Amino acid sequence: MAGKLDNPSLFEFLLRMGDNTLILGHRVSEWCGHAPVLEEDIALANTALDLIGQTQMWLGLAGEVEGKGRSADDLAFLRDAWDFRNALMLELPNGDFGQTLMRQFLFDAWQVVMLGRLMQSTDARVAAIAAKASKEAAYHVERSGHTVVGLGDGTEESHRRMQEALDYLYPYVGELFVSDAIDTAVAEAGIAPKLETLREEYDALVGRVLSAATLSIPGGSYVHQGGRDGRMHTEHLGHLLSSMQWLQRAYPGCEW
Amino acid sequence: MAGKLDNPSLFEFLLRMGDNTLILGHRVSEWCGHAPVLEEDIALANTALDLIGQTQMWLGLAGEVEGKGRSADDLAFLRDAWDFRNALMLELPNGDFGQTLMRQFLFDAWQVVMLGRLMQSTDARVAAIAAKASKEAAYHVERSGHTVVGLGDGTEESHRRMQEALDYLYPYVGELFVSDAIDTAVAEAGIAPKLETLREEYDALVGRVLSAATLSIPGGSYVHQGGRDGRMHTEHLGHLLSSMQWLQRAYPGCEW
Amino acid sequence: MSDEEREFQDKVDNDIKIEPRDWMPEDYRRTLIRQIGQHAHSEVVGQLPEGNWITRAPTLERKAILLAKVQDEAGHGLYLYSAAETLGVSRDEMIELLHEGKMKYSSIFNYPTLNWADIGAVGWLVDGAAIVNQVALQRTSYGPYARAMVRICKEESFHARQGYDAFMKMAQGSKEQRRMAQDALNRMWFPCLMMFGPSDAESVHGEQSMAWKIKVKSNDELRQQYVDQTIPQIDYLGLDRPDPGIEWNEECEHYDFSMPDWKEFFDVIKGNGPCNRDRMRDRVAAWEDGQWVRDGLLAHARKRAAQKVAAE
Amino acid sequence: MSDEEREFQDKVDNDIKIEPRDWMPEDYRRTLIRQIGQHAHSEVVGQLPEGNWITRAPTLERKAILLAKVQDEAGHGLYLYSAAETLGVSRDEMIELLHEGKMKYSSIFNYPTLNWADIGAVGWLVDGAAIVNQVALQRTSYGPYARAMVRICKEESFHARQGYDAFMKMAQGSKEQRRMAQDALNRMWFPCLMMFGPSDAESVHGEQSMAWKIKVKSNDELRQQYVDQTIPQIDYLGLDRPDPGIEWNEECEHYDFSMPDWKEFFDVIKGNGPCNRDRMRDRVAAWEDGQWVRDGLLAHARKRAAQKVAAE
Repeated sequence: MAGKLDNPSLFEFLLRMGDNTLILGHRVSEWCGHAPVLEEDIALANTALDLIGQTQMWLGLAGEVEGKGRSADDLAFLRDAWDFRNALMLELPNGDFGQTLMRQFLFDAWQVVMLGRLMQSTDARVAAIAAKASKEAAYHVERSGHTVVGLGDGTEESHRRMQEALDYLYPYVGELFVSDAIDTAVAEAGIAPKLETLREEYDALVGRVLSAATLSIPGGSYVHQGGRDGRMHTEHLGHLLSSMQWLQRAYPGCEW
Repeated sequence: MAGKLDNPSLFEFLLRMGDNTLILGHRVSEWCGHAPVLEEDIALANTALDLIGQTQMWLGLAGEVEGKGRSADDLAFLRDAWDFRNALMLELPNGDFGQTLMRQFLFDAWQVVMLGRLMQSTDARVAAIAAKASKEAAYHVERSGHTVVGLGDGTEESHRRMQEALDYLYPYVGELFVSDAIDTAVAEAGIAPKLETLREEYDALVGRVLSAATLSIPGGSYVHQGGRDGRMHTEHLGHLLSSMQWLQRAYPGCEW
Repeated sequence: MSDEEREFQDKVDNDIKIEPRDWMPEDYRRTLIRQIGQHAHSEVVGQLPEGNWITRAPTLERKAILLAKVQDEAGHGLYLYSAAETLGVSRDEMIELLHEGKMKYSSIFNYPTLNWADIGAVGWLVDGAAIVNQVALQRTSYGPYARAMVRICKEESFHARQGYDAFMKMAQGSKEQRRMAQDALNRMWFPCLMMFGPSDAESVHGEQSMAWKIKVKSNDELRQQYVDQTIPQIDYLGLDRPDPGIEWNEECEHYDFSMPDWKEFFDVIKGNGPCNRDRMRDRVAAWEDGQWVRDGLLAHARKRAAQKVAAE
Repeated sequence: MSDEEREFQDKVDNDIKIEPRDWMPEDYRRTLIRQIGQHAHSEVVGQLPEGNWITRAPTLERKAILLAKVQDEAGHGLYLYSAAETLGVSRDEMIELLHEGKMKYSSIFNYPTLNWADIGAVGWLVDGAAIVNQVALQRTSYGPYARAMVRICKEESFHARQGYDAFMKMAQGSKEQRRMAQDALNRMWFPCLMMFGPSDAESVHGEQSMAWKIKVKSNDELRQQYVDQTIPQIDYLGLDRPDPGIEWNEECEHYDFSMPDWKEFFDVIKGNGPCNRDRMRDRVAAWEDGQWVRDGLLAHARKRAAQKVAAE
């Protein structure tokens, strides 16, 4: 089954998974020491840590599949913006704590559905990573969902801020459900689900939480795209990379 | 006269001059498109432009004096934080517009006094750069001083913000007047004035403007140091460099 | 048609400039305010995509060139606001309308600058497209606008040349630089074609504006002119053409080319471009954060004026 | 001395832990609150210099290790606030006192992290110094504090080993990495020596704290112990010693070393350290920006509780 797929497509798919966690992990790590309460500092560091761990697995496998001897670190620290394949939502600046948690929830919900399916992948390596990551994702979505509910159904101000965050972020969600040729090829090889098929479960989960949070999904059907295929990232990614990759760029070829 | 001085000391002196203008020019350029009024967008871009022009001259000469074939660009884009020799004040984040203009004024006033003396340098190359730069500095100090007066003696809020900016920045001013062995050597060779001798003229100029601005110089004698000798920069410089040097670090050896 | 209207149209037809104190139709005035204001806003918002790379300019010289360019653009904004003000609207009013989403700026600035070659492309392709528009507008019927265009065109041509020069360095540079150049060209091409507006068939304000010589050439004419001048430049750089539909048409002696995706164009205008939110958030924040500065300077100026009066 | 005081001191002298419900002198309580609170604040503020490099960690593994470390530190902050709360002060009260400048945190965090080797140095040298203090404090007389120390020491020792490992990579790496390591060592050395406080002769709280076993060893004893254990590690890395005054003293079987500049120490404590302003600005901003979050979560919890009561 998986044999029918050419390696470049699998490589691209793995980048999409790994860049999602890499970039979101980075954004979350920017919070270090600046959370509203100590318990959240711990939770955010923990989330970032899990995401970086998942990145090591996805990009590690990507490098293997590519077969050019690139390590997970090479892929993380030595590609420029156009070669990144994360969904746009994940590279947006953190905004306030509410926006950070709203994004986390919108992504965690996707991860938990996606990883659940990937555990059935015809590629055993993909299935194994998914199995490990899905435990973390289940914990993340519970926590971020809980916080979204608490803040959505909190004070007037916290409700307003969470609704604004949702309005801002929701047009970026659709990108996670649009299959292009790569996604289709990977789905046909049984390696991953067709992204469109995740939507129902996702909408149910997200709908449940947002409703408990007394928040409304904004109207409008426009979907921002361009991250997962690298066609057009936002201006924010380049700045993120200039921090993230600084040492590897300034002192190439060192061991750290 | 200048012959008595070893090149490394002259090199260090030139870095101190050039890094001041490089780093401040960079900070000012961060304002692009974000000033309170269009006229200030123009003025800030113009200031940054002049400072970058001065940087080209100072660091160009520094590279020449060093004699290792490093260009002004090499010095600007390929040194790490510890090799920078700018005064700490200039690498601090911009803060609000008031803080940016207050710093500009506190530096412009020093520049105008310093460059006036450097026009008498025994080193003709230094004197020539100073002559060119001092015209710009005279314009800058007039403009920034004018703005400091306008905002200091404006509304209650603008007064408060300017006083806060002054309180924050003033402990960094002293660094510009403390000679170390390098400064002393350069002064003894007649290349530059002894920094301590600038203080009287500086205090008179700054005192005049701050008094018109109805602002008070804060008490306390503590002086933040460590930038001009590179002993201890702030954490902000590294982040500034990760932006500024990104392309040269990521794509070494290219022509742009 | 009233006598006033007839007299006005006669002047326009005979290429006599309309000046601020002259009588003019209300719609002419409104259309001009919209058009000049939008142009002014574009200069201001246009600082942002370039500002995005000022802090990462790769050499001191490139940084200086870029700073000088954005300084010029802010200056263009000033001339244009002044030209619009001669029509009886203040700069602050126009800025407020922009921030409320009731006035527009050029949609091209809702596209991101993603690599350094984009900065060259903004000078070469974007300013290049602007110039095609603006050269035509030097003959526009409203005097202050026409004169602003003359001044602006000179500086813009300089920017376009500098942009092409910077872009050429990339196109003829390392493999990665060449890739940046091609990427920039591919991304910018269609948005630049959009700068001329929808096809004449669908253009809303076209006909009346032409009659009033607020507009001097049609959208499609200008677009064709731009394509014809730009393709040889692309070829000269040795880059791939950004549109497989581009081909020299012997018959009409123009390049054939594909139209941009007009759905995308209208999406961006409606606020769904890649950077609309960021651009407006930045501008509104700059304006709001700067309120205390404007208030402070104004209060000081008033104190000064009062002291002067008291001293007299 | 009252009976209560005598009984209390007897327990202390016999190494019987004082527990929250036991009687204790007001000064003992106050001193403990100050000391435990300061320690808790240090864990929280201590996230900032490390956070400064989390976004620039050079490999995924280093980033993960650093994230795990700051997570632990925030956890230590939690234990310690809890321990202090057993003395009748709330976490929020202590945070408020910190933000008003009425409580301190360890001065070491007022020094910047300027290169990547600093991150190794924070683990090795700073946590190393903290451990020397904390190992002694495992025997402190106040039960909750002593137990928190046991738990914290385990994790800190792990951090110190990881820090040394990261530092070794730098010391044994490229020329530039080695330079970073030496630079970090030189900058951090004296501030680390300051972590043990002024010389016993000048220490304000020393004697009474020793009698109460809030303090178990003197500042100078602890500092000497730290120097003695650290110099061989420096030598092993092949780095230059950061103080020319360091020399093995055969006679007393300890290293001689230079004292730090105590004027600098008191300057930093007074708020003039390189990062005091930044650290407090960051923490206060985090707290203030987070007010709506704490309020929102609290309001939600109350609604939930009310619903639960109503349902019963």
